[in-house]
Amino acid sequence: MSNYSAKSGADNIYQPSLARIVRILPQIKDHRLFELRFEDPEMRRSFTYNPGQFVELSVIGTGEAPVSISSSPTRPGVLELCVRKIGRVTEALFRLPLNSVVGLRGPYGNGFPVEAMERNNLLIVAGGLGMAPLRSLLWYVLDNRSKFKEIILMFGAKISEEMLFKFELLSLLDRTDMKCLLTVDKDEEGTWPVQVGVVTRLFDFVEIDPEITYAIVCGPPIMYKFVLEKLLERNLPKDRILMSLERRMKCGVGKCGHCSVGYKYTCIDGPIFTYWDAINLPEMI
Amino acid sequence: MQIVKLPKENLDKFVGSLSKFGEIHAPIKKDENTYLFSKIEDLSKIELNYNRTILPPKKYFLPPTETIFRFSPEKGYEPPKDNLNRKYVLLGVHSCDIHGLKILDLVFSGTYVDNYYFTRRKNTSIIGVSCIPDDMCFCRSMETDFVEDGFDLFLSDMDDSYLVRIATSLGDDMVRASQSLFKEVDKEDIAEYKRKSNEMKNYFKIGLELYNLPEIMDLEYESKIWGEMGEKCLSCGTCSMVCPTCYCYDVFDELNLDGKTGERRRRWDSCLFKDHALVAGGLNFRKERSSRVKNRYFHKQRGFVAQYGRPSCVGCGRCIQSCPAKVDIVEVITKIRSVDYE
Amino acid sequence: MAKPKVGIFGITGCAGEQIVILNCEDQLMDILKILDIRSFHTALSENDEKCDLDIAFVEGAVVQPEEEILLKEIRKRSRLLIALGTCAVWGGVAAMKNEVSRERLKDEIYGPAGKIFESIPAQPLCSFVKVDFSISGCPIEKEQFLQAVASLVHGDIPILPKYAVCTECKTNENTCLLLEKGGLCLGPITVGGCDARCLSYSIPCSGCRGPVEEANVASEVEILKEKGFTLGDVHNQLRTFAAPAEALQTYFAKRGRE
Amino acid sequence: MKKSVVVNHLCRIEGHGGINVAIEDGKVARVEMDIFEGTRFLEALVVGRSYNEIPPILSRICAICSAVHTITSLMAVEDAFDTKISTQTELLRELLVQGGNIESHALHIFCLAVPDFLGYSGAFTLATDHPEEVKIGLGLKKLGNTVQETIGGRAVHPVNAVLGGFGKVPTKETLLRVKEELIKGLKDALVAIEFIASLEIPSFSESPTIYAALGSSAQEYSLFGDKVIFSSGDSREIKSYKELCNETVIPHSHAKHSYFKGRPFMVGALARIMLNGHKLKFEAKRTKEKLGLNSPSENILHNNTAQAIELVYSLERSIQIIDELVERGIKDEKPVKIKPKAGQGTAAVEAPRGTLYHSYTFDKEGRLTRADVITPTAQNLANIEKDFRASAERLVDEPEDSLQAKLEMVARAYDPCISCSVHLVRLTPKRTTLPLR
Ligand SMILES: Cc1cc2nc3c(=O)[nH]c(=O)nc-3n(C[C@H](O)[C@H](O)[C@H](O)COP(=O)(O)OP(=O)(O)OC[C@H]3O[C@@H](n4cnc5c(N)ncnc54)[C@H](O)[C@@H]3O)c2cc1C
Ligand code: SF4
Ligand code: SF4
Ligand code: SF4
Repeated sequence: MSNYSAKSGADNIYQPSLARIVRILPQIKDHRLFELRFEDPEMRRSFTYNPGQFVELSVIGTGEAPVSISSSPTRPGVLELCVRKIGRVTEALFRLPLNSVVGLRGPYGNGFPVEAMERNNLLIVAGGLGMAPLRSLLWYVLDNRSKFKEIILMFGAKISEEMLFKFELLSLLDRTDMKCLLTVDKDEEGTWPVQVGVVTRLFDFVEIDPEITYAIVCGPPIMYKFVLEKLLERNLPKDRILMSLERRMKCGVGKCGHCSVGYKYTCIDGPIFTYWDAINLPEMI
Repeated sequence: MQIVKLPKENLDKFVGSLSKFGEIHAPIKKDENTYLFSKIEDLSKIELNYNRTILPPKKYFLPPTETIFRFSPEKGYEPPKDNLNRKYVLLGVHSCDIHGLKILDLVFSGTYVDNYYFTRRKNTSIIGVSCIPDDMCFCRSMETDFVEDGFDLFLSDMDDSYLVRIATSLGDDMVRASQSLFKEVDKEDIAEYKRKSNEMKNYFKIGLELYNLPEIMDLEYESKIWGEMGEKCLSCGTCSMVCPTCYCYDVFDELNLDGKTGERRRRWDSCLFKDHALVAGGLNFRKERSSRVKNRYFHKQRGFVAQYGRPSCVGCGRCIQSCPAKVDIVEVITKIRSVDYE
Repeated sequence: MAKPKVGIFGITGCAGEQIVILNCEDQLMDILKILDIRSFHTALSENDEKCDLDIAFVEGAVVQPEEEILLKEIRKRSRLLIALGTCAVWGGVAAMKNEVSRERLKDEIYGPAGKIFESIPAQPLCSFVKVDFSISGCPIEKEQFLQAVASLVHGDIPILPKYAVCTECKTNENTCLLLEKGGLCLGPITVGGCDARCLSYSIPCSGCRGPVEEANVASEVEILKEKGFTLGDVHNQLRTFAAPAEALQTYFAKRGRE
Repeated sequence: MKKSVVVNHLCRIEGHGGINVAIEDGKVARVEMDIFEGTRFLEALVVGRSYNEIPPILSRICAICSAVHTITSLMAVEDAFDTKISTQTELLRELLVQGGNIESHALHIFCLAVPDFLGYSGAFTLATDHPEEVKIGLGLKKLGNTVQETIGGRAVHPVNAVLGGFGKVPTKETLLRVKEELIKGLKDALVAIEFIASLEIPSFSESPTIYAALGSSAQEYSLFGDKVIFSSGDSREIKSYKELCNETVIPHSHAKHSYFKGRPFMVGALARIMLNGHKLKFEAKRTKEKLGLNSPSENILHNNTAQAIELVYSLERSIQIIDELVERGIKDEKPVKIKPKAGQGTAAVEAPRGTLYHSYTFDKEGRLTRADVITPTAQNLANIEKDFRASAERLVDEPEDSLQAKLEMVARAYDPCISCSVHLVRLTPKRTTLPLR
């Protein structure tokens, strides 16, 4: 049909660009932070993203997987991905030596509504690998500190050895322009300097003004249940609770159907959804 | 819209003339009751009086499996250069299937345009043909028994001739290239066309009511029907393969024997498959077969409506005909709508 | 990267998988370039029986106590153990009547001479050892084997389709033998990957690749009964290639209780 | 002085077998051929099954000759029910069997036996020094598979050959394409024959032998026949196969052996060439002359030579069959309907390794009450031991490893297919570990 215009090869939405792994920082067990740099200088300049967006990462020969961007767009030049080794693609990624080349496409997803969030208090609640997308947001808001009111981070890990970005986050404890609450479920050796207990206990230490607060939640499915309870208790409007959700994804661009939930696609309508969206989408959480 | 008349005795000549516009594909008879779209080498094989083809025309635009990239560690990912640009003429497409393509167009366009799909779409001209519904068609209730656009020409069967609607400039070129084969439409033709058109509704044996359906589906989210269908469904994927509007696909990398280079391929997938919503670490968002059957119907009759303003079912009856377990979309929806069914 | 050390072993079966490997005539030389084949008794005289292996491909079912020991030895020396073929993955044809005593069968075929050897009901490899990956089929499909080899060499566990034969049958646009011709077709519950081979010859699927994950056996049986097949015939067909499979065992157990 | 040769696992044959020869004081004290193949009881397991289920299950006896198992099984069922099949089906079936013969012989000659004659450990190592020959060998093997795939729908365990005919009859175009390949293959084969002709065939294994094969009054060499003929001049009906292969359990050999009139006999390519070779024509005939098998041979190592001749024959015959099919006009026939009844059916076909018998008894619903499958390897076993003994006696003075290599050559020359020997089983009771395969 002549009335359709097709995109040229360069606009191929599935085309990964090559990027080099320039640094590998082991985090906790089975988690590593990969620092990537596009091979094409033009891509390096033009690749911009919002906190909360993700990329499709290809390990050549193995396959593709969606991964959140963990670095902040306020710190251009590097792209950091924090990956957990859990299946084929991630295992293959962990086998790659430094300086290997991988494929990247994106950024995809809606990302956090950072503009709408300006002039508000932010309550960031993370559990486990949920910190990966939230780290991007965290550094974004800290680098744009003046645009936001109070900033609270709550992050929980099972034990100290399992806390992602531990040293980076511990260094935030000294900051006076934010409240950083880090907790571990268990501290058998008694060496953990701050809070002990599940994340939800951290709510005891904070005041929340529901009128001007955005809560941002990301963590394992079980965490949502309890954190949401707390947030609703504090009267937070359902459409100001933001969550980053995970689904199976193949294309990342709303075609392959895998991440569809009800009438939304996690990849293009999400992965950031409000709690209100979630209640209206069966099976969402 | 311009409408001309093609006497049936001129059909073969006309179709023959279309090869200038691309490789001709049309329905042929495969077996007693089965048809498929196939490349036509012998015009006499074309079967324009058919109920439905096993696979819908989507196979031409989103093939069951295709290579989207070739890769190597050195060069990265390169799209294959071959035959996306071949020209096709797809003859004999039913109204419902044209609607099916229009639905796929919605999905494959948007912010991200799938150029594999749209390049093929651009290179294929569509010639529709009218049909008589059989006992599994319910296109009327899905509002797809008539089609306004999405084709170049549309042939309406008038027994001795076809009335040919010309919808695009390309369609016009096709007609003009064999002008002498066509005649003007006269008064009698108009009367006959109206008569046939009025008769149409009498042919439908089944149908479903769309009014308020999304809300009813929401209300019946927990209906026991899903469990019942889950017991019957085999997760064989047949319904998704044959559906003109199902578009889920899987992507996988296939390596060559050097263990380095290979191809990234995609292939039709189905939300009825167990691992459709499985994520790494073993969490499955639709573990039960019942939740997967439910998902299929919800996505078509509820989710798609919210997203694009119409259901993604065109009433072609393919899934009804080919589901081995007789999971029947009309029956399911009818039960859901029924006041007595609880 | 060093070539992976590989062993290709046969337990009891028809040697079909090994023949399929040898039937990769066009690829054999390439396979040798990427695999260090240390053991392949059907094709090589010099076999290393002791070395550690990266990958062991094992064909055939276990039907004798000694084979269990042999299998465990292979497992011990191999990093990955891949079950090749329906016998290895599901038990195969030899397992179709595991409920019948082996003593009786021995007697029927060998008479008194049979007394001297032991025989156990045919079992798939996974009844005895951990199996890292399975490639089913009676025999396996060449393409799947080659795909798997390429993935393994790359360091990945292979991925093969898990969907049913129907899926491929439909994408190939075959006339449905079950619905249109009333054939006893196990396509809806048999795992695909053969590109619906039999169906493209108008032969109903006999289930030679074993059941799909979560096979809905009960529904399939209902469908076939409605088509006029006797329960006995349907059950026989179900038992032919993969009787020990969990989905079938569960079905038969439930049926037995009814 | 004691010497013994124990080959735990005989390599480069299908299935699992071993040799056990003991030499004491310069005399051969013991000769055994062990079979370790686990037994699958397929004949017993199919009892009670409906007639149409039998062929696909029993083709699983053996992968390498699955085509001929399938065809023989179909013929036996059809024999029981007096089903008449069309000439087209007969021709297509024969083509399938010829394809199997091409594949099997090419595999055996180039991958399994030739390495022996030249002292290589297998085709993989042979390929480094003789890449051309191996390439031709693999090409021919592939061609055999192409024929089997085209007709049978699959190279191993064909799916398309069914009772009464074929699921889908191949089109003329497909057959003509295969014919092109066959013509090319024949050319290649004739080149490879030069290579085979250059091999020196040792004579240590010569020993008086009775040969058996299917025969008929037809003027053409064939893998089919209506009776069994022997080099002793005897002949028997196929139906009385039991009496030809009266299997005896012999204590020392740990397996059932076949004897005819109390003497072991040999089946296979060599037997066929010896008995029917005079009927060969064209290139096959010339090949026979070239390879020196015109006069009677009692050397089993000539079986490889005979296979080479048959390879040429099967290629030529396949081309002929395709011509005949095309000439007759290919009809899109549906399989003939089967009407089951009570009775017995028996069929025999020449498999690559020799005569294969399937015999079934059915009740009136067409359910199987008894199945009997006699494979060529089962028939050859007694003869293998006979040849071992003869060879070992000549080779008593050889060092153990060369003795072992030579005995292995004898065993391999038979191309024994142990996985298909449903009647062969290792009967050593106490072994706890099996030799590796
Ligand atoms: C929006 C989004 C952001 C994510 N961010 C991160 C992150 O920052 N760090 C991280 O470690 N993980 C992240 N994940 C999860 C990550 O995508 C999966 O762990 C990964 O796909 C596993 O791939 P695999 O091949 O190693 O696992 P396998 O289990 O072998 O997966 C096989 C294939 O299934 C699909 N698949 C499996 N699991 C998932 C899944 N959870 N989500 C989507 N597709 C899946 C993929 O296509 C994958 O290639 C994210 C997922 C989503 C959807
Ligand atoms: S066709 Fe029927 S049985 Fe198969 S997946 Fe669809 S609903 Fe289930
Ligand atoms: S859901 Fe069924 S009836 Fe509707 S378009 Fe798809 S195949 Fe046709
Ligand atoms: S013929 Fe068999 S495999 Fe094919 S669609 Fe029908 S039921 Fe499925």
